[in-house]
Order: sequence, then structure tokens, then C-alpha cells
Amino acid sequence: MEIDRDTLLKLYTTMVTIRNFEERGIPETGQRGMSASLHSSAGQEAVPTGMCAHLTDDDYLASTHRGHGHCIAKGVDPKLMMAELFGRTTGSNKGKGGSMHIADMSKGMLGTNGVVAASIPLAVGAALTSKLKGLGRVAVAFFGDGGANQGVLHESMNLASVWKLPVIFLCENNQYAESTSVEYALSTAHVADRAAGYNMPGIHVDGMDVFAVYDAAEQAVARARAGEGPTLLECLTYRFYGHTVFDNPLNYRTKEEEDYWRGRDPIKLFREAVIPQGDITAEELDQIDREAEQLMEEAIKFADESPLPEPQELYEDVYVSYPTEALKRGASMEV
Amino acid sequence: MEIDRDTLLKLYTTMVTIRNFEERGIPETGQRGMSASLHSSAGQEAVPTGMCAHLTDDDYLASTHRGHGHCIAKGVDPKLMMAELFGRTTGSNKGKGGSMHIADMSKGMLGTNGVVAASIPLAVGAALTSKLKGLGRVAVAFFGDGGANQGVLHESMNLASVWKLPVIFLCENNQYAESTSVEYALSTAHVADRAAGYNMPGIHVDGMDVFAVYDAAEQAVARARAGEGPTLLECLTYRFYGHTVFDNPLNYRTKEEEDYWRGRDPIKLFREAVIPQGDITAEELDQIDREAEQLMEEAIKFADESPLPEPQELYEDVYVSYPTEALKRGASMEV
Amino acid sequence: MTTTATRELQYREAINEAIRQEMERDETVIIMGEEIAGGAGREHLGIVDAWGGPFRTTVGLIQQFGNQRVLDTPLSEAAFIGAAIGAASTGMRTIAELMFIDFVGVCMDQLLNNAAKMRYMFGGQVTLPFTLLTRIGAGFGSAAQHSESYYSIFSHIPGLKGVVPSDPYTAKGLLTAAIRDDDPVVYFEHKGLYGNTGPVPEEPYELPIGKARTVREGTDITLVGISRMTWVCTAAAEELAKSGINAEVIDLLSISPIDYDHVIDSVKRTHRLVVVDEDTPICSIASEICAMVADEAFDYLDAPPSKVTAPHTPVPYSRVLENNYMPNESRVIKTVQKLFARG
Amino acid sequence: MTTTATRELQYREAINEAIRQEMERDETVIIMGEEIAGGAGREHLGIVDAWGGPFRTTVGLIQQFGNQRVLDTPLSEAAFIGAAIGAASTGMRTIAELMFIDFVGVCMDQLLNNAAKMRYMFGGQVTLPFTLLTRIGAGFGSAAQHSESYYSIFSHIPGLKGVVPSDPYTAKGLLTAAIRDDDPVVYFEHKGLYGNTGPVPEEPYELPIGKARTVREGTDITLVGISRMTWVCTAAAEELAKSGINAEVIDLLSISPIDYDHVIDSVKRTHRLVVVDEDTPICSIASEICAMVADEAFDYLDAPPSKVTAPHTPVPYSRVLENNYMPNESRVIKTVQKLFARG
Ligand SMILES: Cc1ncc(C[n+]2csc(CCOP(=O)(O)OP(=O)(O)O)c2C)c(N)n1
Ligand SMILES: Cc1ncc(C[n+]2csc(CCOP(=O)(O)OP(=O)(O)O)c2C)c(N)n1
Ligand SMILES: [Mg+2]
Ligand SMILES: [Mg+2]
Repeated sequence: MEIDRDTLLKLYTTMVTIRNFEERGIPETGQRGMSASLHSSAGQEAVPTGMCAHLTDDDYLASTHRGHGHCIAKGVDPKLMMAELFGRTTGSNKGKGGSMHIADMSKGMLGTNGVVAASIPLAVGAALTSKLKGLGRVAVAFFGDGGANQGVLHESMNLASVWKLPVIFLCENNQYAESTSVEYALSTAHVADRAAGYNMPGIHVDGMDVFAVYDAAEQAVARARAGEGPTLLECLTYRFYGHTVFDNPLNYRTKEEEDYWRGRDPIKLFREAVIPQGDITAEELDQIDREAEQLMEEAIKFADESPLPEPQELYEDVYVSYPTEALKRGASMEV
Repeated sequence: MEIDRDTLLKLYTTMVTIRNFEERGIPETGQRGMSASLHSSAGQEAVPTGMCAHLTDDDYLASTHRGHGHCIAKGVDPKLMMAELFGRTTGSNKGKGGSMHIADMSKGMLGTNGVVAASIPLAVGAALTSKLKGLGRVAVAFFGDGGANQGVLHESMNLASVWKLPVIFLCENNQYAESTSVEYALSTAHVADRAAGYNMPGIHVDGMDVFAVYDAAEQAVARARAGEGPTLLECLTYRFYGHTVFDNPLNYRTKEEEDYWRGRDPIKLFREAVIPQGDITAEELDQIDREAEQLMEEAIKFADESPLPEPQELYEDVYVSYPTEALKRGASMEV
Repeated sequence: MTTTATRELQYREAINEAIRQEMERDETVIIMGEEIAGGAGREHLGIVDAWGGPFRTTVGLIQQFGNQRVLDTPLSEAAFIGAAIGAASTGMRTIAELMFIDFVGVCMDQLLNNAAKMRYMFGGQVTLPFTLLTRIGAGFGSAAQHSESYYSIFSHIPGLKGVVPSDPYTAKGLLTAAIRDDDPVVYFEHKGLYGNTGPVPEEPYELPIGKARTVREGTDITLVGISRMTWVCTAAAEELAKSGINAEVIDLLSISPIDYDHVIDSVKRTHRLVVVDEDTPICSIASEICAMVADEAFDYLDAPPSKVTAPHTPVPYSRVLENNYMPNESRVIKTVQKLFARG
Repeated sequence: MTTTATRELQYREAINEAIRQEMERDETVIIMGEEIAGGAGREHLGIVDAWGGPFRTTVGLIQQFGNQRVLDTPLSEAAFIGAAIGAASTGMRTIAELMFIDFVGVCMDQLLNNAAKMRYMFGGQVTLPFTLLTRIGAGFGSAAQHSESYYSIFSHIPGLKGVVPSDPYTAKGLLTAAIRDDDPVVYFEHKGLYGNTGPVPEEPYELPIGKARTVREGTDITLVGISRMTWVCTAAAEELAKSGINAEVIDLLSISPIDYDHVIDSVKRTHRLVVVDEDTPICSIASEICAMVADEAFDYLDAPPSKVTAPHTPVPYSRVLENNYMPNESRVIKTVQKLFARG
């Protein structure tokens, strides 16, 4: 793989932006008492970063409950995301969705999703749109190792294969579904083994190595754009924190294991791989780190200064057309 | 494979009993105007016959909409089945279920099922009972090539593999789901390929050859009883008639194809394999044919002479305990 | 060039015509499902369709629009219905068919959590011009897993709309409206109505989703029918007329939004209500309408708002039992008579 | 040896105790679900559980009963809930947990077509001692896919029973009854009640499924609460008492069977009804009760039977919106006042 300097800087920027969003945005949201359902993807940055480097705003991505990184890598503005987490009208979803439902259709971001694996067929549908309209777009369905055991994945892989759709089934195998380890819950060594049942390539790569992800994703995207059909791509990764902000992962995994994987921090691995090559300096990367930190401060400020919704916004955007009175009828609403 | 004479005769008897049930029972039911939802398994007899030869009444079987053959092979009395098809109180299900729901718990027959693939996890549960109680029983989940594309199969295979349950996933690949050919709808060459994703053996055999099925089933049952876990067994077969009694299969398959497969009639293949060996004569088999015909006449007579349910039986067997009045309340029932 | 010609069509033909005309009008309209055409992938054998849907409602579409717009699917409702939703969210106008409503449990999550909620959760960013065709109704000896109605579940779910056409005219008009609607609409075909004929205009037309219609005017009691039950109501009304009870019959037509006002206006004149619903009684649309009428037309009621429904049981197989299960004319008449007997 | 000692327990502890005692009593009782214990398969690292359920309702069970009776599952609700039904049909007494009711769409078919119908379709040959534990309730900023209630759908489905415990005492008694029941029972835990404490007898006891209870006696109006809404009703009742309106409060406790008689008896005395339901309004249990009261207690009503529910929208994320979504004391009070204002 030959990656040019700009792309390298972009990869790094994306990773640190995600990391900063998780490290700052999640506690800040918690402090504002907004929600318990906050899932950090810190540790997993290389996966969406390597994948989305091959996508444009026109391509589609359908995401999961752990989707902040997917959104950022797909180009969603962290300000809009932060405002969404804070429940503000300026949020990507006007404060209606929160962390688990961030969407930005203008960026091809078809939504993070709170039901495990439920967004997979949406990506298949987006790929169908692309194929039928001849748009040349690719759709990526992200899911976890837990999601890999949901039936809808199997149905979707079969359907996409039968219809030869430009879709990539991207499994972020972070080795746990909540506290349940993949060793226990997955009956096979690699999620990628399942591709064999659907006549598509099944590839597994080191998901802490952004270059490995980048390369594999490049092939999958090329295959999709060439009309050759879907790919199942599994990236082995690790989440540095618990399932949500509340859980202590040492209840189900060891300190040694955590240390090992923290030692394989994708941002650290990137620096270790790139800086010695001499083309990009540590200072440049440090500067990117500071910019990402700065961006988060701005995002937090933007979100805090944005208005909260008015109570009657409850009734907006349920339908395109439906009498508002019908949404309240029989409910004895006050507002 | 060495199969003793008694077993051979039993295999043959089961196959012709099934054939006769389909050939007589279905039109007779139709003539009585009972239901449009009648699915003949004529042509597929070797599969349940070869499989169930290794099972006792204590073992479990969960079946499909095309389940008459499964029931007979599992030991359900054709009289009770016929009465069920005719909607009589003496039917296996008291006339409540009909063709698509025949059950006989005393024979380990956990029900034919009208929702494709829906009975698969029931077999997994029965296998769990066997394992937890140390009963040494095996559970078999039958499903079709269409059912192979339902998500619940995938979930069930993973679960059974993780829990190492004594269950056999038995795909009757008759090459069509209604009018949709497996060439179109199945993204892989063999359903058995999918076993690779679940750490279990995936075997495919000629489902018109009762000996091939018998052998493969023997291994799968041995593996299950030994506590080694599940097997996916695919039997390639063919249904001689349409999806239901109403459809003309020549709308979606050719006469040549039908002729080819009718030439591979499992009953015919059996006779051609066994008679030349000299141990069993054509006359003996003809006699079995006549007995099966006779049995159907008796079953039809039994069913016709059995009482129809009383209208108020509508309210029985909904729950073990629930006030009958509560089943009618607010409905303005007459009876 | 608009024609106003009207011919007799079957209910199934009216459905077919609505789909066909919308596919002609708008090339982003696609339809997918099991057996929509049938015989998929057999073009090389000269087979283009096998039957055009299990009830022949989609016959001929693949010949006209090809297999890129008329898509037979593997037996995977969660995937293809999810895909239809995903395609709708990205610029197609999609129709998917769930063969029988009884199977909805295998794809419910896609309807409940994606179709119904995406627009809301995303703050209005997405529109979902998605129509789900499905089938309801008992009476065919098909037992508990092929005979349910279940539409009340869809009335309950915010974010979905639903329609229950009762004859060829409403079948075409409501399906045209459903396909053109930018919200997800569940379209409930009744298996017992496919062969019914009636006048249907040739040109495309929409009937408004959320509007009921009066099919028989009357002064003494309001009968509300849903889908096929409308005709059970009219038959009962004819019979009741003989004993001097003049019933008004309303055909509900939509299960979301429910046209409460149409019913309430009628009850304000007739002072009595019976809702006839083929679904089971508890948390039914029948209960819903009775409750809303009791609330909003309380002072106009001369008798308890009542309902005739299936009992709280699964659908039995044997005809004797199934006949007892389904609401019929006689049950409607007796219920009405009881209300009048109260004085 | 029976003790009659009563201590204060949390709602979550009462649930835990019921499961534990039933597992002690009957060794065919097993429980399965995602994260029931947590940390599955890590015994070799000295890990036996991670947390004992996402809300710690199943904590400690695996230590006592081992991993053959307390089964953590892969993320596959259709398979493991189906398996729990299959195991129940073959001699186990099974409990399965669906983490949130919002996810029911992925396993609905198993509940709808197997659990609810097998006994009926099979002519009574099978009993299904199967309990589904699940969670309902908004108010935690968890948005549209983790905050629904949806219990009305289960009232609608023949073949299932359902209970909605509102405090530690009813949580234990109803769960004991549900586990012992030979029919499938859906047990709805409310996320907002886990930390609530109350007196709970130490010995096992059953509360009858299908029976409501009166938690506050009154003469002027009947308020019916479901789950946490019961306490919204009592708070409203206290407030109303100050203005001289003496409300009776009924805690529904079961959503199938619904104890209509208990409500009707009360309304016959109070002549007014408000049902408070956290689920959305259309085809809700609130509508169902209003309809049944309007039908069967028609002559006793002095005002329209009314309801306070969530609106017909998904659950929004932002707190401002979610607060407007949920029924509260103030809405109940205003609704009651309006009924009295009618005169
Ligand atoms: C259908 C469904 N079941 C259960 C849950 C609860 N839940 C949320 S996330 C999660 C674990 C997901 O694991 P995985 O797919 O590996 O994603 P990760 O959290 O590791 O990113 C579970 C069980 C859910 N949201 N949806
Ligand atoms: C979930 C579901 N979807 C659709 C149907 C309608 N249907 C009944 S049988 C069938 C085809 C089944 O094909 P297969 O599994 O191969 O079994 P076969 O009929 O060939 O024995 C279909 C689509 C159904 N019963 N259940
Ligand atoms: Mg994971
Ligand atoms: Mg088949």
C-alpha cells in the first residue's frame, strides 16, 4: 500500500477527532444528565476511519448504537453531533434522536441505530437504490460481533449476494457484546467465516491497524463499485471502555487483556508506523491533536448555547402528513 | 452400510405410507372443501424416512407446512392425521390445527408449522431439555431450501453450536420455495455450506436415495447422542406436485426436469436397489403397497365417521387457565 | 388525456391496476416480495413469471416493468422489507409485500423501529415513501397462522399509516394514495374480497388516507365496518330494515389515521353504535372507536357503544369452529336488537 | 417451615427473590437471556458473572444454580426465546428475558405464532410454562428504541397472558405466579421502579394473574393506573383530595386477562373513570377499558370515560420533549377536573 501524505493526515485527523469526541462528548453529555445510553467507540477508531476513507458523501453508511466514530468518519459535523447529544434543536436530529440515532442524510449517514443489527437491511436497500439508479454508490453496514448473531444479517447477506448489490458488511469485532465475549457467543473463529455461506469474500483484518483496514476496505469498495457484489469484512478491534459509561469492564475481562489492547491503540500504532518514515512529524500530529481538542470545545460551546426544543416539537416530524390533532387525540395532552 | 431386512422393510413401508397419504389424503380433504393450504410431500419420502429410522418416540421432531411425511415417519397414526385434515374431533389436534399444524407430543412430534422456519428454535429448545435433563434424546428441525434463508435458522445454528445441543438441522432442499428456485434465491451452491459459519459439520446428500439419507442421519444422530453437538444435513430432493394442490408447477419448471426427478422416485430407486439383491421380493413390496392403500381407506373411513367439533370447542385449549367468559367478552358471540 | 370511463374490475385487478399505473407514472416506484412474479431467474427457460403473486394481484407487472423494478425475493422478510425501507429512504418509492399478515413477526422490527421511527428519530431528515402490501382475513380453513387480521397493532404504532379497502373502487384509490404517500403505509388486502367486482375508473385517482365513507345512510344506529366486515354490516342493515331499524353503515377504510369524526358525526344523529371488526376484541379498533365515541359523543348516546368481533382465541381450523369465530350478519343483528331492546 | 416475616425490598430485589425461590422449589425452572449473568464462558478467569442482568435483577443466580440453569445467550432473541418455548413444551419451566420490549420485533413471530398458538393449534396437547421477562417505560433519555411500553399489543394477542407489577410486593407475587403458571406469561418490569422499596414477605407467594387491586379508596371518580402510572394516579388523587375530589385508584396489575369487573364495580360507585396509560393512545389498554366500561356500565356513567396516555408519537430524546410525552400528575388532575367541570 502506498498512501499519500494528505490521506495519511486525513486518516490521523479522523481518528483523533473520534477519540476526542468520545473522551469529551460522552462525559459532558453525562454531566448534563441527558442519557444513560452512551457508548464510547474509543479504541475502535481505525475501523470507520480506514473504511470511510474510500467513501464520498454520496455513499451510504448504516450504523449502530456505537456509532459516533462512524458518523465522524462519514463526515458528520461533530458540532451537530454534540448538539444532538445535548438534546438541542441544532442537533443533527433536532434533539429527537440522541446518541443512538444520529443521522445526516446529506452525508449519506443513514443513522446510528439502537436495535442491534437492525440497520443492516437499510444499507442493503440503499445499495439497491444505487444499483437501480446506476449511481455507482456503495453502502456500508456496520455491526458488531454481537450483531453478527442476529438473523437479519444472514438474510441481508443472502439477499445482497443474490442481487449482487454494492454493499459491504463491516463487522467491528470488538470481542464483546456488552459483557459477553465473542469466544462464548460466536460459534466460529471469525465472523468472516460466514461469508462462505453467501458466495462473497470474507476477509478479516487487524482492526487496530488503520492501514490494514484501509487496504481491505479499498478492495471491498472496488468490488462493490465494479458491480461484483457484496463483501463481508471483519475488523478485530477493542473498545477501551465499558459497554456504556456505567459498566466496569473488569467484571468480565482482565486488566492484562485491556493493557495489551491499549498497547495496540490505533492512534499510537499510526504514529509509530508513520513518524519513523520521516515524511510526517510528531509535531504535525500533535498539532492535529490540539485542533481536535479545540474542535470539541467549540462543539460543546455550540451545543450549550443552542436552544432546547419547545415542548410542542414533540409532534413534529412523526409523519410527513397527518393531522397534528390526531397525534394528541384521546391522550389528554397539556401542551 | 449394512441394513437388515426388517429395517429395509420398515423404510419401504414408511415411504409408501407417506406416498399414499399424500396421494389419497390430499384430494379427499380437498373434496370435503376443508382447506386450500395442502402441501404434498410426494417425491420427498426418503428424507423423513431415512432420518426418522434413527429416532425413537422419545426423540423430537419440529416440522414445516409440508410435514405429513415427517409426521408419518415419526410415528403419528395416519388415521389421526386424516381426521385432523378432515377437521374432526378425533384428529391429532381435535380439528383445531389441520394440515399445517399436526402435532403428536406422545410421538415427539412437536408440530408442523405454517410459518417458514419458525419451528427451528423449538427443536433447539427440545434439545436443550434433553441436554439439561440428561435424556439422551435428539431433536430434528426440518426446513426447506426457502426456510434456509430465514434469519432464525442462522440464530438457531449459532445457539445450538454454542450450547453443543443434540440437534440436527435437516434441510429438505426440494429446489423450490413456492415457484422460486433455489438457483435464484440461495446465494450458495449448497445450504450445507453454511455450516462452516457455525462450527458444525455440513453434509449434503442425495435425498432421493433413502440409504444415503439413512447413513448421513445415522452419523448426525450418533454425534448428537454423543454430546458432540449439532449437524447441518441437506438432502437434495424434489416435490412431484406444485407448492399447494392449486399450482401448476410447469409455470416455473420444465417437463424435462420433472421427468428426470420422477425417474428418481425414491420408492422406485429403493425397489431397484433392493429387489435385485434377492433378499426381498417384489411381491413382498407390492403387498406393503396394498397395505398402505388399505390403511388410507381405513383412515378416510375413520375420519369421515368421526364427529365434527361443537361450535363452543372454539373456546377450548386456548389457555390452561383463563375464564372462558373472558374469551368472549366484548365480542358479542352467539355461541 | 384523461378518460372518465368506468368499468367493472375485480378487487385483485383494481390492486394490480393501481400498482401498474403508479409504476408507469413514476419510474422510482419498485415492488418486491416473495412470488410477486414467480419463477424468478428462469428467463433462460423462457419463464418470465409463474403466477404474478399468490393471489395474482401482481400479474403482468414483470412483463411490463422488467425484473429490476419487479423483484422476486428470497424467503427473507426482515431483509427485503428492511431493504425496501432503506431504498425508500434513499430516493426510491418502494412497495413490498408480506404474503400474509400472520408472518409479520419475522419482520416486525423493521416496521416498528425503522419504518415507523426513522423520520422522527432523525428529526424529519428522511421521508419514507414505502407501502407494505399484506393480506388479512379468516374463512378459508387455513387455521391459526394464515387467517389473522392484526391491523389494530398497526393502528397502535405511531409513524405508520394503514388502509383497509373494501371493494375494487377503494382498493385502487387507496393503493394509489398509499404509493404516492410520503409516509409508510400498510395496505391490508382481504383474502375474501379478491373476486368481488365493482366499478373502477380507468384513470388513476387517489382516495384520501384517513377518511371513512358512508355506504348506507340511516337514522337509527351507526354500524362501522372494517374491510370485509363492511358488507356484513350492509347485509345486517338490509335485514334490520325489515324490522324497521334503519341503520347507517360506515366503511372505515383507514385504520391510521382513524376517521373518528365521520363516525362521531353519524352517532350524533343515530345515537347508537356497533363496530364490526374481524380482529380479536381486546385493544381492537372496535374498542378504540367505542372508547372515542364514548368520550367525545357521550351526551348523544342512547345505548352503550358496542362491538362485534372475533373472540379472544386463535383462528381454528375446522370449518364449524371457524364459522363460529368470524363475525357474521346474525351476530350483528342480535347485537343491534339488544341495544334497541334496552329501550 | 413457613415464616411470615416481611422486610423492605427493592422492586429489583423482589424480582430476583421470586426467580431464586422458584428455581429452588422446582429444578425444571431455567432462565436464559442476554447478560442474565454476564461474562459468560469466562470461568477459567475466575469470572462467574459480570453484573447479573443489565438492571441487576438476576444477580447471584448463576452462583447458586450454575450455568446450566442460568444461561447467558448470544444476541439472538428469535432463537433463544424460541428455544425457551420449545424447552417449555418438552418439560422445562422456562424464563427468558427480552432486554427491552422495544426489541420485540426481532422475536415477535416466536411469541405470536408459537407461544401464543401452539396449545390451541395442537388441540391442547402441549402446555407452555414459559415466562418472558421484559422492560418498559420512558423517562431516561433513551429515545425511541429503548423507551416504549407496547403492552397493549400483548393484551390483543390470544394465548398470552401479561402482568404489570407496580411495586416490590406485586413484583414478587406476580412473578411467582407467572413462573408457576402453565400458560405463557409476559412480565413487564418498569425501568422507573427498580429502586423503589416496599414490604415483601420472605416466603414465596402468588398473586393471581388477572386480578387488579384498589390502592386508594374513593367515592368520586375511578383512576386506573398501569405499572408506574399507578403512582401517578395516587399522587394526583392526593392532590385532588385537597379540592374535595375523592378519587379511587386501581392498580391494574394484569394486562391479560384484564380485570374489567374490578374497574366496573368501582365505576358503578364513582360514576366516573380516567385510565392512565404510559403507552400510546390508539388501541391502547386505556381505550379498551374505557370501551368496556362504556359498554357494561353505561347507565352508571356521569361523564365520558376518559384516558391520559402518551401521544401518538415515538418517544423523543431531548428531556423537554420526553417530559411532555409522558403522562404526569398534572395531566391527570386536569383531565379529572374537566370531567367534574361538565357538571
Ligand atoms: C435486538 C437487540 N437485542 C439486544 C440489545 C441490547 N444491546 C445493545 S448493544 C448490545 C451488545 C452489542 O454488541 P455488539 O454487536 O458486539 O456491538 P458493540 O456494543 O460491541 O459495539 C446489546 C445486547 C439491542 N439493542 N438490540
Ligand atoms: C415467514 C413466511 N414467509 C412466507 C411464507 C409463505 N410460504 C409458505 S411455504 C413457502 C415456501 C417454502 O419453501 P421451502 O422452505 O423450500 O419449503 P417447501 O415448500 O419447498 O417444502 C412460502 C414462501 C410463510 N409461510 N412464512
Ligand atoms: Mg462487540
Ligand atoms: Mg423448497
